[in-house]
Amino acid sequence: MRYVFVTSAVLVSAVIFSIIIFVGIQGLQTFTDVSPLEFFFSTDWTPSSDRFGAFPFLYSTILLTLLSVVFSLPLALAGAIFMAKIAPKWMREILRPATDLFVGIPSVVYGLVGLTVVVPFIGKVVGGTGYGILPAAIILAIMILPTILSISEDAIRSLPGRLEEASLALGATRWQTIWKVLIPAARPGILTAVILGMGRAMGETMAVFMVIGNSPQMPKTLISSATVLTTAIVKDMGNTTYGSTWNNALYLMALMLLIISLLLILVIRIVARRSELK
Amino acid sequence: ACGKTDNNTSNAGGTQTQTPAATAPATNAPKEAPKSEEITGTVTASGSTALLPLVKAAGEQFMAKHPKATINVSGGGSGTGVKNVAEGTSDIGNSDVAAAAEYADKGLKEHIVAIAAFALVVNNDVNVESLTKQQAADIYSGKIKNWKEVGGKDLPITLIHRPDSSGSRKLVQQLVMEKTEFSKEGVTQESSGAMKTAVAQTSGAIGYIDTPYIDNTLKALKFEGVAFGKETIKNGTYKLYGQERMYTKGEPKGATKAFIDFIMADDFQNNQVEKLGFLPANLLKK
Amino acid sequence: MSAKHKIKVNKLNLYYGDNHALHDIEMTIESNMIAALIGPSGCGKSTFLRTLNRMNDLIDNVRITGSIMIDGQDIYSSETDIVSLRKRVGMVFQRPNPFPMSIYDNIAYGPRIHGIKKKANLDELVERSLKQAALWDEVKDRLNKSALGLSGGQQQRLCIARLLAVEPDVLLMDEPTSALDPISTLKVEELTQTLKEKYTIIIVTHNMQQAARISDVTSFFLNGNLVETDKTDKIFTNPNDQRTEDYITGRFG
Amino acid sequence: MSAKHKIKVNKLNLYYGDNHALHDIEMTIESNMIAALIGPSGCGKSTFLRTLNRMNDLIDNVRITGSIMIDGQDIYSSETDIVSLRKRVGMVFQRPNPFPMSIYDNIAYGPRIHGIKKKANLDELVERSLKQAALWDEVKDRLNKSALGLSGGQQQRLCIARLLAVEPDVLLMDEPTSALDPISTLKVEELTQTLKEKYTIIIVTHNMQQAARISDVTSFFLNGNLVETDKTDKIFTNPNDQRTEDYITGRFG
Amino acid sequence: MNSKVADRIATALLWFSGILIILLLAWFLFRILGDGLRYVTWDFVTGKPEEISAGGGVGPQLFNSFYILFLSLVLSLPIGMGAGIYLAVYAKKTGFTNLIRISVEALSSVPSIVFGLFGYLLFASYFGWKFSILGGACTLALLNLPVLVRVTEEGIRAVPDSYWEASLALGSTKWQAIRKVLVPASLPTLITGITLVAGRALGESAILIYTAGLSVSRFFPDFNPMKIGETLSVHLWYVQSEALVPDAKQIAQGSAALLLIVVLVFNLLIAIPSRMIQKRLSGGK
Ligand SMILES: Nc1ncnc2c1ncn2[C@@H]1O[C@H](COP(=O)(O)OP(=O)(O)OP(=O)(O)O)[C@@H](O)[C@H]1O
Ligand SMILES: Nc1ncnc2c1ncn2[C@@H]1O[C@H](COP(=O)(O)OP(=O)(O)OP(=O)(O)O)[C@@H](O)[C@H]1O
Ligand SMILES: [Mg+2]
Ligand SMILES: [Mg+2]
Ligand SMILES: O=P([O-])([O-])[O-]
Repeated sequence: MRYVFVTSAVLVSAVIFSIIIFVGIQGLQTFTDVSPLEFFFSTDWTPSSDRFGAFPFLYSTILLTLLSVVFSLPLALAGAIFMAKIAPKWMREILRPATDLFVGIPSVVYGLVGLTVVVPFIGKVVGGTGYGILPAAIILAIMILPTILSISEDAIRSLPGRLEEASLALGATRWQTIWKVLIPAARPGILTAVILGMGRAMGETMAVFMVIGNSPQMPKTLISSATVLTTAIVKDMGNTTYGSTWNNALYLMALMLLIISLLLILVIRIVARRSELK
Repeated sequence: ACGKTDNNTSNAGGTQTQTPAATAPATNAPKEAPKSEEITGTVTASGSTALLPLVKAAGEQFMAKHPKATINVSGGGSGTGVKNVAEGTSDIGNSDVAAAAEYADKGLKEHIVAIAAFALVVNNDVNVESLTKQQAADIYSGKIKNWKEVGGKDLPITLIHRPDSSGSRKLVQQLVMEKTEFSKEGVTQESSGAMKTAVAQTSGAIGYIDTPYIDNTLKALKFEGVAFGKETIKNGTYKLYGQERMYTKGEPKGATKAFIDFIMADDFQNNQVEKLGFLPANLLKK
Repeated sequence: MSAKHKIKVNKLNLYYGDNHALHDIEMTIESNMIAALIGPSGCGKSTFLRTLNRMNDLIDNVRITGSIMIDGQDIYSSETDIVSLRKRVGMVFQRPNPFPMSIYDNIAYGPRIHGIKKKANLDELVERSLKQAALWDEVKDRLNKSALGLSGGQQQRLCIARLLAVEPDVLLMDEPTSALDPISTLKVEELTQTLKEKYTIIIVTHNMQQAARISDVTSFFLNGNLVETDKTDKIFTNPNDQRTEDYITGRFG
Repeated sequence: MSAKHKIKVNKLNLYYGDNHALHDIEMTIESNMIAALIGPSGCGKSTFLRTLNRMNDLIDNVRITGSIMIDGQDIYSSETDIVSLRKRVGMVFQRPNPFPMSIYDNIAYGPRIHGIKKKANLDELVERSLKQAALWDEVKDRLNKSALGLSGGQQQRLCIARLLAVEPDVLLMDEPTSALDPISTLKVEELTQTLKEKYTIIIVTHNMQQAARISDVTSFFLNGNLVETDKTDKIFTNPNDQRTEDYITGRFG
Repeated sequence: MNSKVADRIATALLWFSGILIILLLAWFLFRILGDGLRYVTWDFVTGKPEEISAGGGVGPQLFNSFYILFLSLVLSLPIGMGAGIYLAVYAKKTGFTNLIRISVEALSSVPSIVFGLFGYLLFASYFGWKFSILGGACTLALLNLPVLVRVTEEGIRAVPDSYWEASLALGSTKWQAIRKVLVPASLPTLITGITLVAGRALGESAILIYTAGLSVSRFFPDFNPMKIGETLSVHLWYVQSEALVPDAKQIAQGSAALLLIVVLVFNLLIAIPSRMIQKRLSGGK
């Protein structure tokens, strides 16, 4: 029986390695035609004229990811504290399944709401088409809110009750206890939540595709049409031939996504290890 | 280069025929006495969204005639169609333009099935009626940014694009832009349908779609002072049209062949194509 | 009259939902004394202790009747400010619970939340509290290291020092040595002896030897009832109640 | 000769990685006896007990030298079938650990995994085991209720019944009453007295009164060494070794 | 008394955040259901899609969603649970298990679009399956694997060691202990994990566009796994972006509402038995 289990485990490992190798080999072939300098630093993406500057996508990806976390974090953290320490039981019993449900909503549904509600709204209020990084960040912020919230809540809730008791017994108010003792103590967990949220925001494709405008340019404002790595891939993967430079460049973008995700995982591991040591 | 080995060629139509016959629940198809030339099998066609209305309609009619055949039609853009057929993931690739040079050695067979006119379209709030080729090129290259520069009211221009995979975009490149490049400003829409919706909804927007899509939610511009129509195309005064192609990998076989034959047949060409807003394939030859 | 007693408990009843955990407790405790609470597991010692600084308020469904006067003031009256009550009546727990911060920050935590910001004042307070808790010499070179790196006994004394830094006048201790080794236990016990000069201490312990060694008065609890309170000598040599005698001589529990 | 002993331990050494936890243990245990293992915390009682049914095999980095013969057969020889060894040498743990299933299924678990499928046989076995464990009357009306709904003492007897259902001949008990209240403890102690007629029982206990009450022979462990083994009466009145005497009279531990 | 004011303000703000989150979620539900629910008729749910005219349904897409979900679970559950059990029970702390653990974490962080590319090349192209239900299910199975491994491992680890020891001490083999005690006791966690995975599978689109395709079989229901198999989520995206049928927007909104209902029902359907099991396991306490 044991061997069945080992085999399963090995299989799981094999999957990730074949993905990395596969996407890696395919992606790195880009460099036979495009210099790394151009790919990573040029802002001109005109593949039909053999110009493959992917910098705008990388830039927009990072901008979008950070922006969604910035939008999401304050509310998610406040919600987590609320649920873990303040909400009465009945309210917790509404919030918990509600956030779980929101994790389960398909991303295209978020995208549709973005497209039919957020984009027109921004178009009306700010002018322009309404497409861009801003609506994408708003939608992503809502998408990752439940992720950050529930992991942070777990982190706060799983703190030993004696920390809270110790603080209250010294005459601290509830808020002082939360702010000065609980949040610092739960920091590794909260950080993990944020990183997972970032990972989700960065990897999201269809919802972003529907609202970001899809122009291969450096976004001048938050409401000018832009492209991130994932949407750049979806936009062109379907129509470029396997083995062409253009196609390889898309694999290289996938490789970049993969590497950033793996780095995020690494950060989580380091955070976890550091908090273990303490 | 693992994808496009020879098993794909055999996939085109022929070998497919047994699978559905073996597993598709026969109860759903009307029970008929098996005819000798009964057509079975699945044909997948993808690509040009400009041609999509025609292929979808043809598919429905074909399936009505052949209850055991399945025609699966989806869009994606002309580039997607050519790629899918070359890599064997579709039986037919639809395209508004000739397949790119890189597909030259892939054994693709071209079938011209219709002529499609397209037009520059604008939002209804744009009070410009006609553009010259130069004006259109300047707008799409980002040189002209406001409608007042071409005789309209003071209204910023919003460019709506199609992605690089689009045949319509290639046609605009060839027929309007020539050597100039598209501006990167503006919004890119996946398909002709989405382009239509976006132009109709965005103030000051300009786009390009095939004429079957045009209705009163947006406005088609004259090109060089000429409005589109069967006659203006035939007599060569309206320049914006493309030859719609269906590609197969090698000679079509089985259901795929039957489907293309169905579209090319006089019956469909003469009675359906124009009804669907396209022009017959042999229009220019006549 | 009543103002003479440091703590005076009147007909105190406590219910956890339907569970009647304390029955009509009556007790008085004087200043500068160590009172020990003993009794078998589950008899309500911790529950009673926690009523004295209203830590039970944190638990849902707790109902309390009766009154507890500390310095002549009813701590369960609606005017009582719980936060300042807890500042006056500090608590040490069974398992040492330092915050995951530096030693210095642990001690400075209380003063800081009560508004002391000046570095010099804090430094002085930290040093004094650690000295009072007999921990200064062991940690003075590592004040900025994490408190979690201390041994169990050191952690417990750190918690006591942290408490002393907010200058309470009553100390509640719930089995403060039960998680400690014998040597650490001894140190904490010695500490209580010096602290009682300034504080009123109430200590829950499972260890009857400990109660006998360190306390002035002892109260014996059984099933949520206070069976008797008396001078510790008396309780351990000649208790009034048969049940106390049975418990002390190990006949049950 | 050696076959006459139920269990014979020869020069047994056990290492947890670098930690030498058992030193040259030599011991013989006869059938139908209760052997008690006593000693201060960390001296290796549990470790020794768990070598007898090879539960230590589950722990990484454990190394064992020497031999243990049960019924004349070396349980650490490569031919030994661990699964059937554990069936013969059953174990009761410090904290009752019923499975999260019905009472019936808990008892039937062992017989089922050993291949008894027939309902009638199982019914009979469940009833007999529960009766042997003096639990039948308390649970006969709720056999299909979850075992987790039982009180701690009932759970512990359930675990004993579960063990009896696989018909072992040696019972290992690791502080089986330390999580129980006095009344449950008494019931389990009584149970051991009836069980010893059929089984060989080895029991680890912290409670010297308990060892004195129930065991026939007692072994005293200290720091991984077996200090002495003798008749229980002898150990508690007149031990050979000074360290045993010191421990029993409470001078350390 | 400063700190008390701060406490009060903070409490108020936190309450406000809690309520804001509920409102946000409620608004979202309201938007989706409010816009879409009126299109969700019986005909819409069971009807076949129309290619050109209005009034098409999403029956085959709904069917495909569940069919692909089912197949992907059939493929990923045994492997995922096997690996999870290995990590929880057998794995000692070695370089090998560490590697597997890292692999699982890495796999769970892979953006779904990357799975899509991989699945396209492997299944659609290299195996020559074209766009097919099976190809979609296989790729989804890869996506699900790490989640299943993790919940299995966590679930089994959460089972007290004492059950494991008790079973072995009764002379069970390891496999018997796993099958009869560990897995049943970790069932609630496993079920939660499966809900999570199912939600992801039902909602996934980027992966399926490349592997399962953008149209459906003309027969309904069609159990042939080699057929092209657009799912409801993909349909929602495709129909609104292709916008060929005149009622594309309504179909998209109706599909969104339907998807939401499916997710809701799925959560409920699974939550109830899982709670019942939980109750049974804990002896009603
Ligand atoms: N939070 C709570 N909710 C409900 N019942 C509780 C709670 N805390 C304690 N109890 C119950 O109140 C009774 C008294 O408990 P308490 O903890 O005061 O006992 P104790 O004397 O301190 O015991 P120990 O010596 O084991 O610490 C017990 O029956 C216990 O089960
Ligand atoms: N799994 C383990 N890994 C490493 N060392 C262990 C392990 N289990 C026990 N030890 C060590 O072996 C020694 C003996 O432990 P053991 O549990 O046998 O003591 P014990 O006599 O049963 O103590 P107690 O009365 O506290 O149960 C101790 O030093 C302990 O730290
Ligand atoms: Mg207590
Ligand atoms: Mg032990
Ligand atoms: O017809 P297209 O979709 O290729 O523009």
